Amino acid sequence: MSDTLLWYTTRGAGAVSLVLLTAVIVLGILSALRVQAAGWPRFLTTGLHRNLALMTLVFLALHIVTAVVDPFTHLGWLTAVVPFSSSYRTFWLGLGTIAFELLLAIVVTSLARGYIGHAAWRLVHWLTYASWPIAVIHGIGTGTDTLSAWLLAITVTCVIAVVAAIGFRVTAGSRDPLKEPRTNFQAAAQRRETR
Amino acid sequence: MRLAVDRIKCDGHGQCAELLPELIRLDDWGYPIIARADVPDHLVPMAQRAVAGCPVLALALQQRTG
Amino acid sequence: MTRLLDGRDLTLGAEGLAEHVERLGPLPAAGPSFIDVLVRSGLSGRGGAAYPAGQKWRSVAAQSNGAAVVIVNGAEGEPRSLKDRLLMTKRPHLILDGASLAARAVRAKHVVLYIGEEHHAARESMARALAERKDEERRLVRTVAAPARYVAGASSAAVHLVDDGIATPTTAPPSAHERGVDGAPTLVQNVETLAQVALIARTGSSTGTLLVTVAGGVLRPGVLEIQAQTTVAAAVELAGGASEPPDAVLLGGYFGTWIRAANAWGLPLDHDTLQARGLSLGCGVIGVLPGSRCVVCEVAGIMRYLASESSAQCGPCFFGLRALADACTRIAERGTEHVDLQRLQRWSTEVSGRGACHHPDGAVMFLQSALTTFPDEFAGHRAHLRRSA
Amino acid sequence: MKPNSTPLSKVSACSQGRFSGRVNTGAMNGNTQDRIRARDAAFRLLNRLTTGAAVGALAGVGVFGAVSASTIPGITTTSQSASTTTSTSTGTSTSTGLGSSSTPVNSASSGSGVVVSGGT
Repeated sequence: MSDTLLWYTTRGAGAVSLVLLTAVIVLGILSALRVQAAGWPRFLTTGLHRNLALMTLVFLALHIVTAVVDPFTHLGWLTAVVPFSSSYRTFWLGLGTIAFELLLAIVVTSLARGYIGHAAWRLVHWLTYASWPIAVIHGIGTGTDTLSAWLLAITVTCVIAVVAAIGFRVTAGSRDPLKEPRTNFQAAAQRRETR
Repeated sequence: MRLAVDRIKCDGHGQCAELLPELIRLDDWGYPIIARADVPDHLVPMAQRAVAGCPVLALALQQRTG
Repeated sequence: MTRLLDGRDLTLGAEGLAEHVERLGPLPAAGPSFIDVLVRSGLSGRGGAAYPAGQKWRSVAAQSNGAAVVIVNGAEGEPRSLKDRLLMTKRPHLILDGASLAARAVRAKHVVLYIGEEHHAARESMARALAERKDEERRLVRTVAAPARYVAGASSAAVHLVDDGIATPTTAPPSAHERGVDGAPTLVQNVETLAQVALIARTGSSTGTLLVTVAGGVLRPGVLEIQAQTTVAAAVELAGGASEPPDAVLLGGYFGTWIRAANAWGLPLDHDTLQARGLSLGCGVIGVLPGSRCVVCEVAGIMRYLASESSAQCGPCFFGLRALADACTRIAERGTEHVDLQRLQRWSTEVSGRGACHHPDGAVMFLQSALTTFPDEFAGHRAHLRRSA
Repeated sequence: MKPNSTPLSKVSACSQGRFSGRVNTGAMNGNTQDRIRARDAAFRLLNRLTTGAAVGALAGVGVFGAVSASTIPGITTTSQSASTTTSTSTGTSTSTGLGSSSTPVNSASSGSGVVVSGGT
């Protein structure tokens, strides 16, 4: 395979991974919002969220493998594991490694959710809100043609989608109908210092 | 195998009823009513999918003596 | 036969340790072998569930490896019940004797006095009595205030409060006797039960008496110590008789059952006999509803209270009891519509048994007993011209 | 109605107004057979969307790769044949014949057909 094909595949897979990750985040938020429609039960949103998350990992692997084996940038396997260990664009590439490892943690804990329990899973899942921005900045910083229109356009679209979804999630508040009454009751049923 | 809901963890997502309509329906407030606790063998795979699908892991599949 | 309230007059203050020992003798030295005596006595719990005390101790002792915990349950969250407070303020040493016997029998490492936060007199009386006890007993005991909520008296709520400071029931299993305070097997026992145990340890057999609170339309409402099998009519007479001819009796407090007055008079007051008839004496409240009061409005008021006492942890209980209370209130205030009665039936079946604790089950049992005992009153209820107070 | 006799309900029984119930309007209340059909249809849709997304993603790698090739001026490449077809290094030939899943991947992210109803 010629070097440039590798290099273009890395860039293509990177962009696709970003789009997929964005879709995963939006679907995750829609799941939390318990979105439902005719012919679209809630488990469909969650199922798609899960399938696309695994798909993101596949294309991310493609992105990383083609980047590492590309002789033009001679990164070496360490780059993919240890952040900021590459000579080429150290900082920006380091961000990519971090985003990747955060995503790995999120996916592993999601697959092991039955064993680690809901609370632990939920804690790690919050890392998504760190992993995604880091991935976006990695994409912008590492992209040699950072100002190329197509990558910028994709990135901006993805940012808008996620920011909108987060905005909607925050304004909607908790979907657990018992959250507020439960908090009120617990305030009244708490231990007070006995005289 | 027997289906059991942890009522305190359950927060009315409703996915279990969507995934296992044969055994679970929702009450007027969106919380699961288990029509029949013991799961016939042919429904065990789908029951496992409902257990894994519960967003807060409130549904459990126990051995019959559970 | 020695009874719980024997000894000094109840209008005086609490009985001190000296007078207690002089009257009943010192606390008998009884270890785990005492559990067999308790089982033979047939004593049933007086907290409301009427679970045989001996068996409860046995199951905790079986799991205990010397680190068990005893919770002395004096929460008494039942609004109309006064018996636990009476015992705590008048005969505290009977309760502390029972607690010590329990601690030794189940090899507990500490004892918690769990007393209602609003029962100030009871807390002070128990604190004074505790100060009189021997050091090695006192060392084991600490006092915790039970929040004034209906569910706070449930054993899992008591354990949860002692552990994490919040008196909300938790999902069972595990139940308290398997994994309670700090994960240790925990015996949660009502104060009256422990007082009965203190007498059983001395006489070898049950006193055969029980404390009841007669409430509502009677001339002298209050706590009575009656011989088991005493009839409801006799108990009401002891409480000064009905202030006006009653229609209905609520037996067992808010998780109890409604009975038409005519059918209630002859009922024998004894946990096991009533249970055999599908009735329950619960925490011993005998509520006499004066004939002038409308049972439907009374039920609606109590259902509103029970709905607001849901700890809002389980959807079916929180929303279900509200929906039932709403429907009862509509019937009480605007007269019965057939759809309301249908909904009461459907929601009752949907709510019962679908909570982590027994709060929804008790409330539905209370409502269903009213619906089956007073079908005509509910079916034909009309809004009162002038809303009774 | 003589008000003086003591009621059994707790005197301070809260009488704050009506409790507003939250009634579930989800599609879950149809009969069981309909709900079973709805579930199975939803799974088929899930599989179609997932495969569509996979194909779209693969195509995306090719498209984005090609686009980035054409927009980089002056990079001397050993092989000039920056292929514009959607074949990619992973070798799976993805002919664009899959007309049916014509909706590109990002349609999944926009969740076409998804109406946000949420609880009341």
